[in-house]
Amino acid sequence: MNQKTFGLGLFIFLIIPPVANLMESVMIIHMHMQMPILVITGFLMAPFFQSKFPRFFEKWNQNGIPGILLFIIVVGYWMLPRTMDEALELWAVELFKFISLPFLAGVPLRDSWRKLGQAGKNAVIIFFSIAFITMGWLYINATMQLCNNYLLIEQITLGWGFLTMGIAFVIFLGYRFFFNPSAYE
Amino acid sequence: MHRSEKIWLTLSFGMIMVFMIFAGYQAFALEMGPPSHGERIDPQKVDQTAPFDQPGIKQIGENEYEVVMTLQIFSFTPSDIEVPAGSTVHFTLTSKDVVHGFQVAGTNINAMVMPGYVQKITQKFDKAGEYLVLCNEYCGAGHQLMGTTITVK
Amino acid sequence: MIKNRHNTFASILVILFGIVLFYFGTDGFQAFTAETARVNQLMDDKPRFPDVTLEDSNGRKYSISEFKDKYVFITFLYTSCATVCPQLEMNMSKVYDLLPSKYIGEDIVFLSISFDPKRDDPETLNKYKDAFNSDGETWRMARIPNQSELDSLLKKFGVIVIPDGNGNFSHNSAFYLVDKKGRLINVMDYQEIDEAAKKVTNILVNETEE
Amino acid sequence: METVISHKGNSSVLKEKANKILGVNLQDAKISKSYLSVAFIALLIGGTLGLLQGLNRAGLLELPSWLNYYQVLTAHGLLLVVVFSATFTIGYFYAGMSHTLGGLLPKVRMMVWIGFWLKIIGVVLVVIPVLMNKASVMYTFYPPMAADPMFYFGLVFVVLGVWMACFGGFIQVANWRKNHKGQHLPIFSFFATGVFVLLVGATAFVAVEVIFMIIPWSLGWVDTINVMVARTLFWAFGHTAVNIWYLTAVSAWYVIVPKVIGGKRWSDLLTRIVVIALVIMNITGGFHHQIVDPGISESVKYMHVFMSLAIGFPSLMTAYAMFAVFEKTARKQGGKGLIGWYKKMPWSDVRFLAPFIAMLAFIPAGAGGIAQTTNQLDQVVHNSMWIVGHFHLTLGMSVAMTFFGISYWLVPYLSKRVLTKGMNQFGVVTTVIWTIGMITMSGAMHTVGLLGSPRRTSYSTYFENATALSWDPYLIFLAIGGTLLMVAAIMQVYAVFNLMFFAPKGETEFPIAEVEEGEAKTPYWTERWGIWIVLMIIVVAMAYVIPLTDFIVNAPPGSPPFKTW
Repeated sequence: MNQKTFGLGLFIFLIIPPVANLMESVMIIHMHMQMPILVITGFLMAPFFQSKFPRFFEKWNQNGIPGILLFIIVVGYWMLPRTMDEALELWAVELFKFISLPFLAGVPLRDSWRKLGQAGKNAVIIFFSIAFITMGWLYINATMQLCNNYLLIEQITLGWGFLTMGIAFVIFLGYRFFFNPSAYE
Repeated sequence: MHRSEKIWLTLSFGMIMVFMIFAGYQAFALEMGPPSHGERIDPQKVDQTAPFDQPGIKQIGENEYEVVMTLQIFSFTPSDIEVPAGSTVHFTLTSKDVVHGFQVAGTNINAMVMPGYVQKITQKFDKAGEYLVLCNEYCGAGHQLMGTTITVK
Repeated sequence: MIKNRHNTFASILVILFGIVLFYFGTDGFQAFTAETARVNQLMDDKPRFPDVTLEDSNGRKYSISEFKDKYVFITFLYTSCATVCPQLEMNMSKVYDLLPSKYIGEDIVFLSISFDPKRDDPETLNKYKDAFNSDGETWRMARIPNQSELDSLLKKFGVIVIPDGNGNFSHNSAFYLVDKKGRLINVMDYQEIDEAAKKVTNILVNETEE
Repeated sequence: METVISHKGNSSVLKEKANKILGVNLQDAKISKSYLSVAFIALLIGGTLGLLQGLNRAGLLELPSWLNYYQVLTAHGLLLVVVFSATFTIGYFYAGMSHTLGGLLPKVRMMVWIGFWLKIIGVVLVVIPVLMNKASVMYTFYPPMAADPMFYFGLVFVVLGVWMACFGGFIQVANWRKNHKGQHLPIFSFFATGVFVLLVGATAFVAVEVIFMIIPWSLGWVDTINVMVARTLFWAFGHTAVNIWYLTAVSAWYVIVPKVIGGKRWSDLLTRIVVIALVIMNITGGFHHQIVDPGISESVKYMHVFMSLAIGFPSLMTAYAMFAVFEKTARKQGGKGLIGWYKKMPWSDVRFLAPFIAMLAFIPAGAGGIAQTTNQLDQVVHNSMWIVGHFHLTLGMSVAMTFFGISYWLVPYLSKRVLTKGMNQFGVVTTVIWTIGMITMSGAMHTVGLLGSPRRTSYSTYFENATALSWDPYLIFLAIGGTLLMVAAIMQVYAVFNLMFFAPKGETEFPIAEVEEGEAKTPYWTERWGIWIVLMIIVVAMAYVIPLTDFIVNAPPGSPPFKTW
């Protein structure tokens, strides 16, 4: 099984309504499992597009910056509390979620990641560490219910999820900082 | 990768997915999910908290009973329950001290009863007979004596 | 050089896309949560209070026309709630006290509506109202016994109530103001007591001066 | 600084040479021998206690009040699940690291010795209160049952000891990689790294539970404890621990067994992927022990069913790999057909026979495991004797028998002795007795569990209840199986110490299989442990943040300590 078909299979599996509904019924699973897996499906399907339209990626995403910007924007958009709610209520937003995360975030991420230098990669990880820790802090301390479709406790859970992910990123950055891979490779 | 290996991996993956689908279908469509009640209670004030201030069996409908039960070392309150055959029994359980288990041999009743949590489980008793109720989580020196019966007439 | 230009162009395009996306996604950088969007939407729509039967703490049954020619200041609650509802009602009583007393009962009526009709029977509501010094006349507490009627009201007013399975509900809270014609004209933050009182007073003053 | 490094470099070169000539570094061998000795002494004591239980459970023996069933059970569990497995694992992997990485660094040697003594102190501290009947809380020690604080301090020392060994391993591996830039870690040490990473990850949970929750509470500094948080933290550790012992056994299946049968290893890349997958996905599997717990929503439980079943995938891959290796090796030696390989296997060689039966046992054991992970099936067997049968099949067969098989070459290798024909014969007999004993006992346990007999309960007829009395015929087999196991355990321990001190002198090989010739080079990304560890943390965080936040934010009033025995 090659990764392109695997990505496509996973993508189809995720949009099956019972699967989608189950994953969306818990806030943290919606944001921290369904959405990242959607990005991963795009990531896996990317070689298909890269080989189909090599000129396009070469021309418009030569240094990787447009691609990574698109990734950040799309992922950032789905981190808004409102978009989560609307994905549940409006089918058009739900559809946009299933299209944008794999194809506008996953595909450009794969194309850009290799083109970015070490500094660029670190900058992206630092950006998401900060964003996740801030979001975590926000969700844990918000006494107001930010999403109408989820309980307050789920919001706090999501906050801790963000915080732990942010910490994992920081650990990774620390590992990169303290352990120079070139000493081993 | 060898072809036979691909087949094997696909089969393995398929088998796991079939398990997932069955488990999910049973849990969500047939509502056969495991006991997961979420209510909390002060474990030191069980006797003063409704409904556990009055443990016992109560008829709540035709062929439907509610059993409010506390578990403590090394007994069940109430014990020696009797219900007519064909009745559905809703158990509402909590522990007054350590962790206990609630199991009825020969049925699918099997639930952890934790201090601080109210556990609920429902079972329909079709066949007459004497069912053995026992604690299946080690709870102390008299754990092996923590048992009672449900008599279905 | 040319390739670089493509890159820059693509980056700008992507950023523009981002701006457009966020602009439409948040109603022009106004509403980052669905709750804000909902409130904005309600104030634009001004939905009418549907024709439902209320049953208050005295067991009286009536529809919204009971309050004809009066403003109605509404909150939604359930009495078994241990977290937000007591706070909400406490704040409501503060608004009640802050309004000039001459309007109370004449031009405006306070109404707390329970969305847990199974447990909140008139007797329970009667007990609950005493805790907030509600008199049962100018500030009434009522339930809507018919579930489908209740749902239609909640839907119209955008009140989202999710049962958590253990006898509690998760719900959004706000002050709602319905005008003399039974239309929702304002949704206010229930934590800003002074602001809400000022707003309501202004409306009442303008109305009576006309 | 410069001189120190060059000095080290020289000494390691010297050591490598010495290794080639002498076969084993004597100082390192002493470490492994000490660990293995402790492991097999624990097996002997733990096994004896197990026999006592089997006899009691069958209604044949009434235990005296000064050594009651629950005391015996607590000690049996701790000695076998924690002491035997952990010390064997560390001794085995340190022997292999010393062999494949060119001898241990002096610093590492010191760390692992400190770890050894910390562990011994810990075990003594744990055993004393158990013997005094002050800690009959089982190895799961669920609060609010509270043991004597000494018991918990002992556990802390055990964990510290394990950490010393793990970090020693990391230092050793990092040092090797610095001196061998761009090379892949030898596969044996790759397994060791995975096991040590998991050991640190798993024990971190139990350390938090014991240090921050239970000790302050058992000392009376705080009045109450959050029982569900403690329970959840325990299982994050408990289940991972048994999977670590399983991964240790798997390492022998992948690396050692092919060499013993005269074959080559399975694909290096896929082997490493199996290790990585098991490291990343393992800790989250522990949650299925809480399927019938209150306070956790059904959708969260369902998500965890998935996370637990996911571990089945690398295990199924392992099953394929093993039989592929057998078939390939046999074909080279002239075996024909899909199952013709069985004619070519060295059945009379205990170094093959024991791990092979262990692998076979893992087929029903793994299937049972998949069943128990699934919501509704678990509800049928949860906390019944079925579970005890299951982990005697996994730990008692798959893991323990692999360890036994290892001991027949590892112990002579370490003590510069040889495995004689007679001793090999003895080992085969031991293996057969152990197998029959385990099948008898575990089979009876599975059956009687399905009928409703609970685990962790001394002999009881529940006031002459007919259902309970109907279990008795099956429980007799516990006594029969237990007796056979006791015989095999005594034979096994005798074999280990005989090989360590009395067998004829000579050289024994450390059997590490080579990769297939012409196999594609393994890509370097398999060596990026930093990424795997971060992924592991993310997966663990994802899995545990939901229930833990709920248990803590919506916590009921806590429970005071109870002593109910």
